[in-house]
Amino acid sequence: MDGYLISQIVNGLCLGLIYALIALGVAVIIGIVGFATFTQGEIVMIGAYSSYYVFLWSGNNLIYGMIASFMITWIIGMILYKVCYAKFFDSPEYISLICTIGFSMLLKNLAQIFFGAEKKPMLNIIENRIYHLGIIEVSRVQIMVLVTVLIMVTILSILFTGTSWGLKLKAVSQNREAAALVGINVDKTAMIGNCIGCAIAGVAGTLIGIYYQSAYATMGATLSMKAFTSATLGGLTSVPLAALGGILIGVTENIGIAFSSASFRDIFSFGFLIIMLIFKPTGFRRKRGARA
Amino acid sequence: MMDKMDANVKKAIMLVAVIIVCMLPHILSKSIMTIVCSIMGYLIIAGALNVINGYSGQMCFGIAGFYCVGAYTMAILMNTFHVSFWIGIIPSGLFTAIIGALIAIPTLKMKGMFMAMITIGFSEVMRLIALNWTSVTGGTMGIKGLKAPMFFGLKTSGASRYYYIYLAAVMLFLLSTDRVIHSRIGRAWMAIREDDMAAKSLGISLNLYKIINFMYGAFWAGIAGALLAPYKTYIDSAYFTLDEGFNILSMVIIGGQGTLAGPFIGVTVYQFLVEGLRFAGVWRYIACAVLIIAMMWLRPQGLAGNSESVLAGKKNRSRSIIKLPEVFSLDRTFGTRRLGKANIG
Amino acid sequence: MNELMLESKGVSKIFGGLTAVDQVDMKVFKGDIFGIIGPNGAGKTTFFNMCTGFYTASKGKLFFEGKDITKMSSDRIAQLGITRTFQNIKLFKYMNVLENISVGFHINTCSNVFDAVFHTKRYKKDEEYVMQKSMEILKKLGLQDYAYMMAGKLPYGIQRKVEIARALAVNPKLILLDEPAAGMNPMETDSLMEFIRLLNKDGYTIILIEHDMKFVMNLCNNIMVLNFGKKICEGTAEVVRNDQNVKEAYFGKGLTRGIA
Amino acid sequence: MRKKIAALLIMSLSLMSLAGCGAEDSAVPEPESTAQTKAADGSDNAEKTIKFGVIAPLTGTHAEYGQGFDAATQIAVEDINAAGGVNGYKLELECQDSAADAKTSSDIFTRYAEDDEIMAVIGDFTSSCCKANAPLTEEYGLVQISPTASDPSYASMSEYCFSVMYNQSTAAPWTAESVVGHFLGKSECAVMYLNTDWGITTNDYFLSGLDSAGIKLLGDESYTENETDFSSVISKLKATGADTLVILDQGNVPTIINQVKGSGWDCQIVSLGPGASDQILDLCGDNAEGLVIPCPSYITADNPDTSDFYKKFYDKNQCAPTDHSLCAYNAVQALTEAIKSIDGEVTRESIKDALKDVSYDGLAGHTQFNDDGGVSRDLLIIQVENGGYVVKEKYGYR
Repeated sequence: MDGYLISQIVNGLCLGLIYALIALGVAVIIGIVGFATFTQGEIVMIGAYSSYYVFLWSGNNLIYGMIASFMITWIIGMILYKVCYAKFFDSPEYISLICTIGFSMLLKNLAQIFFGAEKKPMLNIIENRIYHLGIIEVSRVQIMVLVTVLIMVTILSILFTGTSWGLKLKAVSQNREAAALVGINVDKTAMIGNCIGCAIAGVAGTLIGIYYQSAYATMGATLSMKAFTSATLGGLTSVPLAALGGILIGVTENIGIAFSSASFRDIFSFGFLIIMLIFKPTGFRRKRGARA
Repeated sequence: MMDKMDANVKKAIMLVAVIIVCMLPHILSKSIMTIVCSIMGYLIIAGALNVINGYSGQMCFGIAGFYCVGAYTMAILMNTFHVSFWIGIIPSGLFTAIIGALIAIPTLKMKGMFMAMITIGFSEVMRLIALNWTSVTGGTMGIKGLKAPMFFGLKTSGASRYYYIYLAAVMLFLLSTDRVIHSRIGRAWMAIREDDMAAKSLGISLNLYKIINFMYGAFWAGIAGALLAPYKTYIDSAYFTLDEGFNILSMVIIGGQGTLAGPFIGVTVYQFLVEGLRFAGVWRYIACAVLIIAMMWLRPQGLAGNSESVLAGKKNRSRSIIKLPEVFSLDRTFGTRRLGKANIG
Repeated sequence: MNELMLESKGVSKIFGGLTAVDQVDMKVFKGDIFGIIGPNGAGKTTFFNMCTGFYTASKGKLFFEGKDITKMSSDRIAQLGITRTFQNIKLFKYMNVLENISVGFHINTCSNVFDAVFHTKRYKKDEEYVMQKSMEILKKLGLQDYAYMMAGKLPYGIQRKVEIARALAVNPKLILLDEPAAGMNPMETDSLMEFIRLLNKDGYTIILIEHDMKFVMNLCNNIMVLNFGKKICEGTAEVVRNDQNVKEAYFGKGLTRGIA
Repeated sequence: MRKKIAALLIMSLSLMSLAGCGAEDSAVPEPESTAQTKAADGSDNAEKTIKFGVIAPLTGTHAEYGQGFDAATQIAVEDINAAGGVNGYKLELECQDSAADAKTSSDIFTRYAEDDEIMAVIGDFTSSCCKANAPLTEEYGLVQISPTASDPSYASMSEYCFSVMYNQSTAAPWTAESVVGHFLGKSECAVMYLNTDWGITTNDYFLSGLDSAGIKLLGDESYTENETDFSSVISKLKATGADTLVILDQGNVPTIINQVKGSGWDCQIVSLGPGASDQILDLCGDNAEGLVIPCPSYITADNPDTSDFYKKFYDKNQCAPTDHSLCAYNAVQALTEAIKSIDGEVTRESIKDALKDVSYDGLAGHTQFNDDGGVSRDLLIIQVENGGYVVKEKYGYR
């Protein structure tokens, strides 16, 4: 294997990590709330914008930016839950899906009105340094994204499997009635689950803003579709598998591009999805998700 | 006697409606006719989606892909092979139906979001093929110079003339779909939507009927695309984005899935709202978004939808294998009545 | 006895590590009312699901009138002439009773999309047939009054009947009834029993799962008892009633010993 | 009950949107109110107006440029009306949102065409929208003058189609020969271009220019419009060993520059298409250093030619204008010049005929339409030095 292909695979990994970052939130939301969301891209955008304004105010303080985007997207998550999910647990799933499409339209257009349609620069938030590992070159932001994904996957996995609170979340995701019967506040738990998913997307937004050095209202649109693809590959509800799906899609895309053209990017990712789903109709997961 | 009167009144109303519909281009200004024509176009495609999502309860999110295939087939037939519009329209639909069958096959075992995702993927792949296969589809240059057909020497170009072609197509669509859903096929689709296990136990082949359903929907989606191409005289892959697919889906759901009138009402309301709110500038999409959410809150079954439908609410839970004892929920629903009324034989 | 209808040979179903049905042999003859009983979780419904193609047997073979149906899908099996009802009534809740029954005629009609679009002769013949036969069935079951009512809104007992009516529309040779009397009061159960006898007289072979011992004992001419997936007894009501294994399965060892 | 609630909600919704619109109406079009006050002052010709229709993507992915169009055309009309109008006419604008959707765009065009008051249409932003409208221009005999559609096949589609953006059929080969060859003195380069009609034709012209200048092409790569991650394309081109990268794109240029620099590829970047606007400097910061942009004019706060426009635009839109807005301004100027030269009655037809003979120096450079309806322009060579634009070579450089 020559250096070129390796560098393309590294590119794919980095892009895949970005997809994974968003896909994590998608998987958490589908896993706990049980509904799919098409708003994730816009949440990412809100996260990026909120940290952009905090960076302006705080002079590029990364921690403040992260906290701000975390909190703001948490609040958006609460609103999202009330608007798109709370009422529709007894309805077919496409109803809440359409609601999230409406909500994403709302957020996108509101952002365009209030933040302006132009791109906002997010330059020099962290020093751009490039590390050389053999023939591989990685930038500092890429390492940050990698570390964030790893930390998130670990924390979420521990949260869902190791803590009693995670058990609650799991119970709610599997059977709301039964969870309610054993005294879990289903509504609140599901809302917190949704908020976690959204807040992850918010933090992802900050990182993506730094990674691509800009924030704009339509930044989430294509990314979120890819993130959704990744989560689907991972079986929709599994956090680590969603991350794996994201990375695989990123690598597939970039290897494909290495041998053809970047114009075919989406053909590779969606083609990969279609082929994978033909062989594994429920993604990488063995069992079907609660509502999938 | 009364019934006869009613029937006569109904006939009169129908007659007036028919006359109005036929005279529409002479009543309305041309600029409103462009909206009417786009409504007609959306009506067929939304109806086609409704056949797939509404009648057999599948989750197809990639209707724009079929739209794309139909439009490009027509455009290529007209442009490269110089086939007349009238001859080309059915093959365009049929070709799209074949593509529909191809995409239906891998989705047979899928449900819910997986199916939604695979159709979304398919839709994007179709668009990207149109965008990148330059030698056939013209790539980013699109296909231009398409001519609206002549109808026995009458020009049909322009909204107020092309309207009649759309009108005929919509009428044919409604007639044929009405007939199909009131036949054995339509009943099988609805049975699959309501309860696929029960449908299977009655000998309905899910695979076959899902494929037929997809093909039927794709056929009309293809026809809608084929009609669009000569109307716009120029087509481009940018017409068939995912957002377009979501718009069509929203129209169907706002109108009410699983009813013939639903897409009609949904499309009309949505289009007039988008156009009518034009004065609101950038705020109009916000109004649209609020409308979509409000619709889901107030009438999840859609404006024309039946509130007593599997599509309305109270999700059909019997599909999951693990479940609460049915007795409980049935007790809740029928408890009081059961004691009073039940007597067998 | 006359000809063999449904036969299972060493049928097993294994879910992961759990053997839900273990080596069950069964023979159902034409004209039988065959009962399957057993405690909760004995694998009765799983066995039913295999007979109707909803599950595929892990081991063993199933034959219907000599044809191997082990690997067939449920719709193919239905086309051969086996149909069923479900433990938790699976009516098309938002269709009316008549529509429910017309769906049942699916395999007895043959018009396709083109027939429907162009209203061909075949379509008209089919529709006429469906209408006429549906009415016949409704009349037979005394459901005429409910014909245009939404199926999901009917009383429980009536829903059961509609489900059976729908199964009859398939014109099957063999009907599998999964707990038809569940959740019914004694009066309803009695009339259901009468009704099943009537069906049997009309020439339908019937297999049913039931918990209600009295119901099964009075109705069935042959009974199979399952426990933990295994067949522990088979025979007439008399045989089953006196079988030691059955008593143990239902009441536990200590209790039977005490009684004995 | 529910129906009532629904009805109420929909009513209140439309009311809300009405209110929203009312607020906007009072906020934005001040020119009309000033025009009206002038009319009250008693000037005779004040009632005579000429109305232009603007089609712009005010929402969606291209909203940034669409809103720029809206603001720039308004500024142009304000300026012209403040200077007393044209031939005694006041100008008026109507702006509609196409969301960069070709179907909507052509519907709006039809609406404008049906409206007898509209004398010419300015727009749309994307070439595909403009091309969708091209057959309609012929049908209705209404001029469509696009500020930005520089795809050469567009302007030639109909004699009613014009484009203010300079034609790439001359600009792209010139960039290859004069900028890459002479100015930078390179003998090899790599190209990345946008996979749209604009990008592909520009690339074709550019490659032919490279060919005739004897410059070696090391690789050319395309990508789709909604691309966000260019790392794979960059790696691909980087692997060719090129030290010069030519980017044929408009809106994505800042992102690409950032990613090129982020990947550690130290190369000379030439970008044809985006124009020299503050946006690139804002979005790229230090990464833009050394960037070469061939363009007909540049638009920053301290360029004396455009600073006035810059300021007005900034007041209106709270962001720096791009080249596209400048072109939109220029489109109004071109129409004005055309109307100036009309002796008799101003009709759609006479505007079309007059546009063919327009020749003037506008904000976006010298404007004279060729036979097709496109514009060929001399370009400046502008380079970024110390965070600002420096004009390296004047017009006419070979």
